[in-house]
Amino acid sequence: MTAPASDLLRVENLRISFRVPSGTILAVKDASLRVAPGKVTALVGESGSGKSVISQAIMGILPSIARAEGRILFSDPERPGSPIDIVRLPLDGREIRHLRGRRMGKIFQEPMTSLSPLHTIGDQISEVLAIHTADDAAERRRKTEEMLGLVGFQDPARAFDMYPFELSGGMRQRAMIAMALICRPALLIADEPTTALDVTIQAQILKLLRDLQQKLGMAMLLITHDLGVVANVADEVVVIYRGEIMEAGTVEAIFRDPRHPYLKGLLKAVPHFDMEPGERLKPLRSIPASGATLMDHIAPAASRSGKADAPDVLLSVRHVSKTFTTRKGGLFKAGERKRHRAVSDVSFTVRRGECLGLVGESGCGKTTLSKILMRAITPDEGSVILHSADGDIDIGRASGSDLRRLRTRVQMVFQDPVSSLSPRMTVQNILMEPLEINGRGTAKTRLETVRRLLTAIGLDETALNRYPHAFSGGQRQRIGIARALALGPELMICDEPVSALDVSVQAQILNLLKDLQKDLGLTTIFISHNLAVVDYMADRIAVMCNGRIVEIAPREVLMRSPAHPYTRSLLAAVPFPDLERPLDFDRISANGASDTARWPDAFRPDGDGEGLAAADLGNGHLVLARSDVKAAELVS
Amino acid sequence: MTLETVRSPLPEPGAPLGHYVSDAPFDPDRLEETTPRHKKFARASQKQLMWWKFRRHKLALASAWFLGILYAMILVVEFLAPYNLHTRHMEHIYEPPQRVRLFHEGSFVGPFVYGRTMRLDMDTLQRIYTDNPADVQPIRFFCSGDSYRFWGLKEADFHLACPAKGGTLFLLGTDRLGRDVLSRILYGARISLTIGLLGIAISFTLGIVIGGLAGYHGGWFDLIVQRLIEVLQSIPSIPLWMALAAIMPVTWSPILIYIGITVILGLLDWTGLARAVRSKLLSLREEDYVLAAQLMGAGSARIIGRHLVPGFMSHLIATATLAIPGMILGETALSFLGLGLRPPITSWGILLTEARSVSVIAFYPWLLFPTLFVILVILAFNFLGDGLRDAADPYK
Amino acid sequence: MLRYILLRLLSMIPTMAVISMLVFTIIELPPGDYFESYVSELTAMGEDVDMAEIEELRHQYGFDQPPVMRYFHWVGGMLTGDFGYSFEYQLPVSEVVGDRLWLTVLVSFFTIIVTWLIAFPIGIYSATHQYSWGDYGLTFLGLLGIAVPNFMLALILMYFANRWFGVSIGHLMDQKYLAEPMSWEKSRSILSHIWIPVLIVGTAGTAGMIRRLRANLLDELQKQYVVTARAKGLSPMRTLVKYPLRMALNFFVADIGSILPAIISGAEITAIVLSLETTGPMLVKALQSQDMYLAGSFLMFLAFLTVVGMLISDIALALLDPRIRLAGRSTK
Amino acid sequence: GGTGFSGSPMLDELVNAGILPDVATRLPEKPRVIDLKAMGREPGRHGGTVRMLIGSQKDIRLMTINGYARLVGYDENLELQPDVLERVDNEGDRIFTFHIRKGHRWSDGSLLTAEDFRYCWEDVILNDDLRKGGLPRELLARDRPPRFEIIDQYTVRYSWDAPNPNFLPKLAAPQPLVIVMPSGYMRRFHKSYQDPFRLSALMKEYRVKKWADLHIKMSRSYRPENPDLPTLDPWRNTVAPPAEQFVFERNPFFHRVDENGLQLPYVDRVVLSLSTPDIIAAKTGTGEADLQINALDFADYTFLKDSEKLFPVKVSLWKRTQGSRVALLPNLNCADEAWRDLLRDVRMRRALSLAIDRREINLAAFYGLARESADTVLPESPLYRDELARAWSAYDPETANRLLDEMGLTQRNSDGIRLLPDGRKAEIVVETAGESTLETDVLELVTDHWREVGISLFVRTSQRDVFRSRAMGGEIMMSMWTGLDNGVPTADMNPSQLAPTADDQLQWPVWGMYYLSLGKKGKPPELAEARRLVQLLAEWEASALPADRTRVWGEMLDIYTDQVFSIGIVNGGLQPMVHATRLVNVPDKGLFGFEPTSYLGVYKPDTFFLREEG
Ligand SMILES: Nc1ncnc2c1ncn2[C@@H]1O[C@H](COP(=O)(O)OP(=O)(O)OP(=O)(O)O)[C@@H](O)[C@H]1O
Ligand SMILES: Nc1ncnc2c1ncn2[C@@H]1O[C@H](COP(=O)(O)OP(=O)(O)OP(=O)(O)O)[C@@H](O)[C@H]1O
Ligand SMILES: [Mg+2]
Ligand SMILES: [Mg+2]
Ligand code: NI
Repeated sequence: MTAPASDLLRVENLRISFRVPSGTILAVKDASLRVAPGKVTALVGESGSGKSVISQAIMGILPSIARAEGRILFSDPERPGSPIDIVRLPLDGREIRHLRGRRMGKIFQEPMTSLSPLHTIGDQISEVLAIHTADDAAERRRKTEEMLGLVGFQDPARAFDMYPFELSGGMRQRAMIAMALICRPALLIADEPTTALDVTIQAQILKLLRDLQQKLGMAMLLITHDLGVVANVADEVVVIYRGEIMEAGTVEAIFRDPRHPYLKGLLKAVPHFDMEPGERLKPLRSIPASGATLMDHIAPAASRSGKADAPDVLLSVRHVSKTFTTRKGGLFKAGERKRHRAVSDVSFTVRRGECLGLVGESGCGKTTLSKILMRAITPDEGSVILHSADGDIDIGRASGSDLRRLRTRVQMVFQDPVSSLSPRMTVQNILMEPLEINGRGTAKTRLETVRRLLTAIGLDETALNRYPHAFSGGQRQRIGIARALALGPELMICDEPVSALDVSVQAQILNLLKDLQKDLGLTTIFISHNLAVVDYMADRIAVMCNGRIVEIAPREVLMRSPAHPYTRSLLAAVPFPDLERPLDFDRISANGASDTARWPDAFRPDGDGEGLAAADLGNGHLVLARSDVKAAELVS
Repeated sequence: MTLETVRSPLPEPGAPLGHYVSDAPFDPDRLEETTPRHKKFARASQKQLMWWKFRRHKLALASAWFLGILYAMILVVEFLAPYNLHTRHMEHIYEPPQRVRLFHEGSFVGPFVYGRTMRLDMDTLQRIYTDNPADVQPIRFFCSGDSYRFWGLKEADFHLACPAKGGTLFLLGTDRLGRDVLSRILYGARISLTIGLLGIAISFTLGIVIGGLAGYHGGWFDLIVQRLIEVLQSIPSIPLWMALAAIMPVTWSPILIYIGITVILGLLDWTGLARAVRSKLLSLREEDYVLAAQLMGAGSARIIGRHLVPGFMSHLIATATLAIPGMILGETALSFLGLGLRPPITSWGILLTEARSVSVIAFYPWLLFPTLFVILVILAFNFLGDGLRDAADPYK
Repeated sequence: MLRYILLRLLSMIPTMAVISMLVFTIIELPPGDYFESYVSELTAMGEDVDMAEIEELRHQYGFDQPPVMRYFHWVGGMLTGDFGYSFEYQLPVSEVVGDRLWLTVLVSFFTIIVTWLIAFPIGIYSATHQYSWGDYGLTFLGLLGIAVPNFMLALILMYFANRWFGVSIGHLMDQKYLAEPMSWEKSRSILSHIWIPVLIVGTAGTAGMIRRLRANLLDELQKQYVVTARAKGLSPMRTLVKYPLRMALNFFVADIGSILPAIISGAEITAIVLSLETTGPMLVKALQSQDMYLAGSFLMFLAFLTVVGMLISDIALALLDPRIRLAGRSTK
Repeated sequence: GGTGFSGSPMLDELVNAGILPDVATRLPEKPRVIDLKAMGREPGRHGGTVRMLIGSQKDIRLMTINGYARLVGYDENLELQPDVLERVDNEGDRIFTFHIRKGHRWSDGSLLTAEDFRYCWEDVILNDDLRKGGLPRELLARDRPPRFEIIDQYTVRYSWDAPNPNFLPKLAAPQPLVIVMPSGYMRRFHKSYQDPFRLSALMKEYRVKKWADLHIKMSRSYRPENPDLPTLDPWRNTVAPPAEQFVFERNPFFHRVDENGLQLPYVDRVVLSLSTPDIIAAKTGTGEADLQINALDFADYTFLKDSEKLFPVKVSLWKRTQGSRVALLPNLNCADEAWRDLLRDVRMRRALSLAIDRREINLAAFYGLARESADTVLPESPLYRDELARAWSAYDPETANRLLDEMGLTQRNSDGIRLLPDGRKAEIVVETAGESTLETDVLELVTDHWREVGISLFVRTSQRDVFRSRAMGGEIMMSMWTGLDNGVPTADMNPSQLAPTADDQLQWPVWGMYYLSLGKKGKPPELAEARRLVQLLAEWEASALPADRTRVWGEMLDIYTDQVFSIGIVNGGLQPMVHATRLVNVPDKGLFGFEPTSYLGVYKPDTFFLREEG
């Protein structure tokens, strides 16, 4: 291959600072990097290190309080020879607008808030075409649906008319991807493009990106902390730490010859499947406050004393189902409503002090299920019971003091950290709020608690008086976790709690959670796409597909000998941060692993989706299969 | 396979990327350097932060000062006004404003006005005032003039400024009974700047609480509240005023009646705001952070007050500042229908109502001065609102 | 949604019933009745009144009956399309309104259009150019409109329009066209007069709209989805109109309900001062002289429009924001 | 034509088309000739349109009042003259013989004959359905109705046994007693003449329930709402209400001519445009009215005068005829007993009157151009005497204080306000309709004046609609209203305004009601002086000699002013009158009032004419 004449994108000595009431924050310090045409440059680094800010600067969409210095040169292959310095282009002027969307696409880190809630995703995606092409409406729709199909929507025509709030986190992210790709840009800036995607879809998306890259010569600036993804797709890697470039090189150089202590630490902090039981992750830095001291501070010992005689099973879920009807465009087209079964006949139990991992394809109903457990959504049928020493609480029916007990005992970390934080409250108020609501402590002790929580998640006190929007994605996610911990709950439902965290901070947080579990018997339901993380955290793992739990088993059992075809394909799609174990993109089917048609007969539901039951394979290993098939046959 | 370390992470254009490693000192446990200023901000309470932000909006700050001074002034109107509210000057009916001068025939005298002579044009029946340059009337300061009862309690006659002995001082002219317009405006501020706000307070509280509950809870509660709003909105204000004016007890003093009407109007005026709040909350309540708060066990009051209403603050502030002129001038409409305040009470609305004729516009435009004050107050409230909005805006 | 609309339509019946009682009470509240005010008006003009005749009229219209009976009589009449009789005009209520109705609609319509045409661009400008000279200047102008009472503005405009442009004072057209059928000249005359009321009534509303729009827009402009739209290459103006503006319209749509009745009732006081041939002054006069059937029917008509307007506003709200579930309760 | 009469060119077309007869036929054999030169005016020409502004639809009655075509009417000197009638023979105010002009026609061309009088008398006035309240008071002498006789087609006679001095003045009143109707037209609405089927069809058409209502509605001549109703007035209405503009066209059969034989009125058309009362002055000032006096206030004068510079209008000042421009009326029927007793004490009323500084009020509100006076007749009246105007109307706070002290109101509180015997503060609540700033201003001044004598005054505004009933109920303590309606009476005019005779007299509504209802309602006067006034009124009604009447008037005026039943403030208030400079013959000076001048009526607007332009 001959070396290309020039770089597509060159960022030279970029400095970005924010003017905040308390002074200026220097978020990026003299960063330089490049993206070669048709190549992938990965930008990795700690949460809050300035990755997103750099990507915003490249698109010229920094917030108004930010100031960029340096040069960002973009050489459009369409017009060779005249690099454009984006820093110097007028804000929202014609030139930059011409580039945005058409020549440069951006996948935003937080897909929920990045989409307008008032417009269908089809509308928002096809708008890019409307701006940059001369296509008519029908053509735009066709192209959009095609793109939606490519990013893994099973029913693109239906998806076209859905509103963002009707989509699962992963689906929104895919809509975002579709939006960025629809005009086939020369440069794609992908800010954590696959955090909300399960590994199979992630693999599918990565494949799509690679195909485009090969076919159209699209270059990509990939921001991610999933080193597995980096290893699989990147050509060059840039490592950034606190706004400064620490190490840069080809992917080989980085993975085979990491030199900077930061990069070495990062690579060490990655959870992997072959960890010893009880082995801890090694974060870059240790957290000053251990789980025990934190919790003691949060929940006085007295309230935990009843633990001994508490029932063993904490939560039992019985035959829970939930169906959504999506609204279709107009007012009066009642006939066109579509129904979608998000959760169907799910039963399981959670034992006190264990961590139940919940994995499954994007859009399979994990979030919906967790919201049912929290009584944020009322299930159509089924019951959820929280067992505790002072009496059981039927979550569906609780009211009055039961409800209040429930609210203090069960907490949730939301999948989308931005939208779950009140935009007009400072971090201090956000973290203080649960304590205030439940009358914990005095104003002074509350503040102390808040400070400890902040330290525990790796933020310092300057964060106290800032608003959520002024944080990086990972920082926000940690704030969400801190808030959930504030009350010292018995059960914590974590919906993708570490998806936006780089491995080292992730290790920090995971260790914290583990400590809490060990020392205080905190029970968690841990939803994640990152199977390695689940493997590290969970005692048992449940696998969901199309609204059902298809397999549930203790961790080792599930990881070593998965029974269900879906579980198997999931495990097969895990990318490893190891250049020796590349993903086999060709094996990844277009329709994902949840396509029942590809499953063996024993697992396939009959025509009307019925006829399946949980088969017990022993050792607490249950798998959903046809009721007429013997358990033994399933292990094959 | 190892590559040579290069000095820069950025190779020449098109060149292959070497292996760059930063040689800056690295300590993962080192904290971000924090300036004392950062620390101060981190430790401050939210109120303090808002105040600091508010302070940066110079115009808002100025407005706040202006309003503060104005409200302080209405406490001591008796002292500030050169004349009493009812002092008449039969020889000075419809006298145009007197200009304050400093120099008389080229020599400095200090602030003074020229005396005036009046001539009645018998044909047009117009009073024509001419400055009499021989009659220099120096303004006296901290002087004794009309005697008054301070707050109806203490007898006094101390004034900030008074006319020269035997002279006059009509800085904004006089009205049809020869009363000093400036003094009347000052006294009028007392009513105009206080009672109306009472009505706003009532209607805002009701509007936010009822609209908030309806929007947040929805369902039957909303349905019923909406019907109530429909009923209340169906009755235009004019018949309502008329009916109210008719049933107010005869024995109430005019001021009491005025307060009564204001309160009742406040009690009825919340509907528009309630609908706006409700509509906004109907959409805001679907946000995840509301769910998050619910899951923490927050009650309706907290969710509405701490999470939802702040998201609507800008609108509320704008509406409130816009409601103020309505309340100050509301009585002009009442007076128009013959239902308003009556002497001896004076408010800006009354002063404007009295100026309600083409003759005033054509011949006595200084009677329109109260409008100037209304404008100033309204501008001040609006800029104050802007400042508050910005202070509450997390993006600023 | 259809079910919701049906429910709302049904709920109009009790609402209107309650409103009718309220309207009746309000009209009855001031002491005396039409005949009382009629007599006093005549005597004030120095005329003689034949009290026996008055008593007879009283009897004829049931004013000697208890109010409850009269209420049912009135409501019953309205249900059968008989809106009663205007004492003042000595005509059935349905015939009194005449030309005034469409003139009112014309004025209000113009006013609303002008208000929007001015307020929207300015509101958007003020929000996007916060604290620019333009923002300050336009805010100032707008507030001027609010700060000067309408009647004062009316007088001032009337006076100067006459002095400078020779426009005759008040009214919607030159007097000579009053009794004439519509013609080119007449419509020209109407156009040359209508701007005054439109300006006067418009100013107050415009400023309110500008300020509110600005406030709501400022809140939305910083949202992430706006950044997304910009990242697509959408021009600032189109971004603004498609995304934040639609969000910011919430308050505006919530208020649609009151526009409908406002179109008919018009700005009464301005109309009185300007002596416009609209329905507003007629309503006020009817109320003052206690011409109860006329006033009552008028108020009921306004109430009906309010109720319908609220329904329209709610439907529009649901169209505007798909997240809004009107019938639904909040998730708990 | 050969007869020497000429009609307006406006009607020429109709005459030529044969729709209208020529002017000689249209006029009575002996038209009433107005000698303009003798009046000091200028004979004019036909044509043109005069614009006037009205504040309410009801004000089309101004055309009946200003048109002032009456059977008999006052002239400018307030002397009675036959007008529609050719001659009236009056025998001792008992027997009145009316001679109709031969060939006099209604505006529809039908002849005015004795039948029209008979129809009105027998079929309307005596009809029980049509007149529920019985005969009008003015048709009764010692409670007995007259005898009506038709002498011949052109002569009718009304005769009473006792004198009825009310009869002719009432016929000449601005709102005249109706004793003649266009029978030819009205018959179709009368049960006795119309067949029931057609009648009920008409009732349906005009949406009335009873035939009597139909007849009343169609025959209303004072407010000419029925454009079809034949009239004798100079102009007839052509527009049915509701409307924004009323066009009155000349009555082709009007009975007056000028000395040159031109049929009056000169002006072809009078257009009344409806406007908000508030802007009538402004509109007048911009030349939008050709003749305007109603709805103008003295306060507008400067503005109007100023507009003379810009528009071809002329502004002059007339004099109002009210006994007092504004007066304070203590309610002697007040429900509050303590106050009632005080107000009935003449010393109280005198003291209150003496305490008012009328000079200041005159200066403030009238540039000193009005007359400070008690509420009594004006110098223009032959009954005027100086001492009447001066009675208790000087500014004399000492005497006032002395009188109040004498009454025992010697206690005062710390503010210097006197205390009533029952310990309450002496606070008088004055009710006003508050329709003009004049009233509020005057009250504000009076408040200060009265405080000097230890009485505090509070103002309450209420709709004037409720005044009468509230006063009747005794809820009003004192009210502000205008003084005597007719400030320029002659002895021949009824003095009833000085005695408790009506329920709208706010100083004694209950006593007035007693008189009005012939003792059925209300209470008889409880003050000797008030009783004496009623008695004197009866004497006047029974009198046949002018000298007697003058004496009665004099005595009544003495009692009324001496007793201060009404606290007058200033009278002879000025009234701006605006007319286009083109409009000729409008007097520069005049008396303005409803009674007795019938607004412009006695100045004969039919003789005003528009000078040719250019
Ligand atoms: N609007 C803002 N105002 C103030 N500070 C900001 C703002 N946006 C970002 N920052 C700060 O800039 C730094 C870099 O943020 P950035 O979003 O680029 O992090 P990131 O590398 O993308 O992290 P993550 O992986 O967690 O998303 C953070 O410390 C953050 O607090
Ligand atoms: N409010 C809603 N209205 C309609 N459909 C909805 C709604 N919420 C969720 N769904 C649908 O329910 C299904 C499950 O969604 P859910 O959010 O539970 O998925 P998930 O397992 O959390 O996926 P992900 O991993 O992508 O977040 C999706 O197909 C989604 O489209
Ligand atoms: Mg980021
Ligand atoms: Mg999810
Ligand atoms: Ni190597």
